[in-house]
Amino acid sequence: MGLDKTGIAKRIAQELKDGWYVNLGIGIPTLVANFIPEGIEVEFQSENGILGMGPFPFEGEEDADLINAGKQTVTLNKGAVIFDSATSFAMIRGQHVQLTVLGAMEVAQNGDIANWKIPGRMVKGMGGAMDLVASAQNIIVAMMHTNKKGESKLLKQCSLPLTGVGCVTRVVTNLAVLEIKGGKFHLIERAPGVSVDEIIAATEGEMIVPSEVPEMTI
Amino acid sequence: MGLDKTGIAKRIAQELKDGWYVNLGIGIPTLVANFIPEGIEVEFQSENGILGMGPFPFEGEEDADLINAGKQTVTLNKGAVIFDSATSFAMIRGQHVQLTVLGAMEVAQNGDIANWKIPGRMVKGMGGAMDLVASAQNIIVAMMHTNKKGESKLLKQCSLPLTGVGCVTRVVTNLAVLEIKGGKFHLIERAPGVSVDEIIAATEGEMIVPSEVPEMTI
Amino acid sequence: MNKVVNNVEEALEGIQDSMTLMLGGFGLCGIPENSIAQLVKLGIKDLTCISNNAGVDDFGLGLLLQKKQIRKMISSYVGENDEFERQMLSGELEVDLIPQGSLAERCRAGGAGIPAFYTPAGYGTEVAEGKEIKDFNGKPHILESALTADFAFVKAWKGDTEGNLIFKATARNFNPMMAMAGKITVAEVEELVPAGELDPNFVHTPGIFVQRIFQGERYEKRIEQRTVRQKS
Amino acid sequence: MNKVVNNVEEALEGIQDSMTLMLGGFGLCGIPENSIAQLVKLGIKDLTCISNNAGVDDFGLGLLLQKKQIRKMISSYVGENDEFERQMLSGELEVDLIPQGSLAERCRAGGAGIPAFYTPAGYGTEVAEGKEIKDFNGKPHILESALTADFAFVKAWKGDTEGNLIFKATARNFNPMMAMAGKITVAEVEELVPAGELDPNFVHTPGIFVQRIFQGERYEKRIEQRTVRQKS
Repeated sequence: MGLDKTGIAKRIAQELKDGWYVNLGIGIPTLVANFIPEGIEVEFQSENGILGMGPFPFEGEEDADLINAGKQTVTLNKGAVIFDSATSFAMIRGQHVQLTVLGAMEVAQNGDIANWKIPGRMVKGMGGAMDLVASAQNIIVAMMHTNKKGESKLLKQCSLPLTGVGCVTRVVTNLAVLEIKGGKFHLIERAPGVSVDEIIAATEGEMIVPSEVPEMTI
Repeated sequence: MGLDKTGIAKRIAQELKDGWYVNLGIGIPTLVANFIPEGIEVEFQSENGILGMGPFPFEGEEDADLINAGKQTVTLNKGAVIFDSATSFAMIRGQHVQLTVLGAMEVAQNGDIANWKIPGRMVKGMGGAMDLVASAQNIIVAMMHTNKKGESKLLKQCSLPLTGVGCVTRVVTNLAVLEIKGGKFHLIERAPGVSVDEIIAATEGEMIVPSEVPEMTI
Repeated sequence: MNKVVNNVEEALEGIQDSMTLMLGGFGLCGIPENSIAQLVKLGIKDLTCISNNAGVDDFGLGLLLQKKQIRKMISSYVGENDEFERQMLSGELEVDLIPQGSLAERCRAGGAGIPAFYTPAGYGTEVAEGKEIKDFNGKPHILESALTADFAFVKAWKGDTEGNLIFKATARNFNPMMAMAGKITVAEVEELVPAGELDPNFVHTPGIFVQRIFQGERYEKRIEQRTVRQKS
Repeated sequence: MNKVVNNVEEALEGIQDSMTLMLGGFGLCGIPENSIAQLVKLGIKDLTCISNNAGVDDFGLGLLLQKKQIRKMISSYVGENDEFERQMLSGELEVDLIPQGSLAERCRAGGAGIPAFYTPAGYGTEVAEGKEIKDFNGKPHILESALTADFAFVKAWKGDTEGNLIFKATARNFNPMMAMAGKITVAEVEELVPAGELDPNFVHTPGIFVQRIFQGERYEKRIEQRTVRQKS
C-alpha cells in the first residue's frame, strides 16, 4: 500500500535544499542520493570520513581503502575530502551537516526515535546514530508506516530503548509525510492513492489532520 | 657571580635524555638547543605547530610562514612535521612532550611557579606557559637565582600571580642546580667557584643542603 | 628519533594478558592486520579491545574472538559477526556500546590530556545512565570521559622512521585518534620510508604519538560490501 | 558547492558593529591580511576579537586597535604592541587572557559541538577563578567552555571553490580551529584553484567549515623576528 522504498526516497529527495550537506543512513536513506532534484547541489557526508561521496565504483575499480559508513565501496566526487572520525563527528555534532536522513523502528509524537535496540535480541550497536540525532537541526526519518505485524510505528510514546529524544522533525513513510511539532504529528501529504482514513488507522500517535491533505507529487 | 646565561643553558642540556621531545621557552631555554650532548637525539617542539624544529635559516632563506613560538624565523629538520595549535597542545596536555624548560620570575619550594604577570604592570599574557606547566612531567626552570634588586627568586611562597601550582621539578640558576621534592628545595650542585654559603644566602625558601655539594661540570 | 622495530614480534614486545588495547579501522578498512595476526599467535587473553567494530567471523578482530582472547569489547557497532553474537548472548563476552562520535572524541581526549567533555549524543538514552548531565544553551549534555590504552595498534599507508604517518582514503578513520591515546602506540605501514620523505605539511599523525613502527608483511584488505556499477 | 565570492567586500557582507570575530594567525604569521584591511575600511566598531595575538602597532590587528574598533580582545599573548598597552591600561580596551592551549581547544570545541571540557591548564591561577573544578586521576582540572564567533576570518595557502583549504608551514596555527567555529567563516587564500585540484587525502580544513572563499589581492607577510645564521 502506498509508496515502495524508492518512492519514499524520491519524496525525501524533494526536501533537499541547494547548498546542504547531508548525511544519509543505511537502507532507504541511501537511495535518496539517486534522486537529487535538478538545479540543486548537495554534498553527502559519510561519517567514516568522507565529504563529497560519489557513486559506487565501476566494476574492477573498487578500492578496499575507500568505503562508506555502510562499508560499501564508493568513489569520490570532484572536490571531495577525507578526514578522520573525530573530525567527522565534529562536523555532525557542530551542526555543520544540515540534514540527516535515517531509518527507525519507532517514532513518537514528541520526536523521540528508537532505532538501535530490541530488548532480548542481539544488539548490533548504535553506530553514529545517537550523535546524528542528538545534533542535527533537520532529522527526517524514512520508514514504513507500520511494522511487519501491521502495528503502527508512529506512536504516542516509543516502547523500545531510545536513540534520541525530541529530535525528529519529519517522517516520510510509504503512506504519508508528517511533520512533528508541539508534541504531535501533523499530516502534511498522503501517498498517491492512499486515503486520509488509511493513514489515521495506521497511526497510533496523536495526529493533526487538516481538512485538505494534498497528495504527494513524486 | 656563577654561570652566565649560556652556562645555565649548557647545564640544562645535560638533563636531556635520548628520545625525548622537548619544549623550550623563550630566553635562556632557547639556548639549550645549541648544547645537545653527543650521542643523544632529542626533538624540539614549538607550540605554534612544529615538531623537529631546526636552526635559524641562512640569510636570505627566511620564510615568513615558518616561525617558532618566539616568532623567530626557523627551519625544519629532516622528518619534521607541522600541525595546528589544537594538535600542538594535545601533545603538551597529553604528556607526549617529556620535558619543558622555561624561565620564571619566582619559584616556590612547593614547585609553584610565577612567570606571567606583575600586578600594576602591563600584562602580556601567559601564552602557552600555563598549559605547559600544568601538563609536563618534567619542568625545569632556567633563571637567575636573584632578581635585579638582589632578592631571591627561590621562595617559601610565590608573591606574584601563579602560572602553575606544584609543578616545577628542577631549577637551574647561575648559582646552583636544585631539585624540588617534599615541599623543599634540595641543593644538588653548585656552579663553578660558587660556595654553598653563597647559595644559602641567595635562597629564601627552605633548602636541604647535603654535607657534600658537588660542583657542576660544564 | 628512530622508532623502527624489525618486525611484528618486536613491535608487540611487553604485551600481556588483561591489557586494554585500541585497534584502528572502520569495518575491515584500515585495520592493523599484521598486529592482529601476531596477537592471535601470542595467544594473550582477557583483553579489553577498543575498536569501532569487531571484525567479521574470520577476519579482523573476529580472529581474536574465535580464540576467545577478548573479555570485553568497547565499540559503536558490532554486527556482521556470528561468533560475537554467540559469546555476547551467552555472557562470555562483555560489551560496552558507545555512540561512534563519542568513541572517536573519547580516544582523542585520552591522547590530548582532556579527561572529560560534554556531548549531546546519547542524552535521554541508556548511554546517559549514571553520567553527569548539564545544560548548555538550554540543551542537556552528558559528560563523557577519556579513553586510553596500554597498546594502540594503528595501520597507515606510509610512515617514516620518525613515526610520522599518512593514511589512505577512508582507511584513516579511527587510526589518528587511537595513535594519540596509546601508552605504547604501534604503527604498521604498507610502506616505510626514510625521515624526510614525507612532506612535513601533509603528515596526518605526527611521530610523537608513535612509539614503534614497522612495515607490515602482507595486507589482504578484505572488502566487506563490494558494491559496483556497470559501465553504461 | 561553490563558496567563491568575488572580492573582500562580498566576503564581509553582513558584518556589523558589536560582533564577535575570530581571526587566525600566530603573531603576524598566517593572518587574514585582506580581511583585516577591509575591517579597517568598513570602520565597524565595538568588536570582540578572538585571536591568539593582537598584531603589532602598524600591522595585523594593530590596525584595528589604532582605529579603536576593538572593544574586547580574547587572546593568549598581546605583547609587542604599544597602542594595545595604552588602551588596556587606560581601560578603553577589555582584555581576556586565556592559556594558548585552552584557547585553541575552546575554538575547536565551539566548532565541534562540545560545549565544555576539562583541562589542567590554569588550575590554581586566576584563570580558574569562577570556574568549576573537578579531580580526575587525583589531579584537579578546570571546566572550560566553547568559543564561537559571528564571523571567523582565516588565511590559507591554497583553497578550492568548495572551500577546502590547505595551509603552509606554521601559517596553519589557529586557522583550522577558527574555521570550524565561525557562524560565517571567510577564508582568504593565496591561490584559489578549481574543485578537484587539491588531493582529497591532504586537505587541512574541509570545505564544510567554510562559507565564503576568495583569493587575497596582496600578502605582505611581515616577519616579526628575522633571525638568521651566516653560511660558514
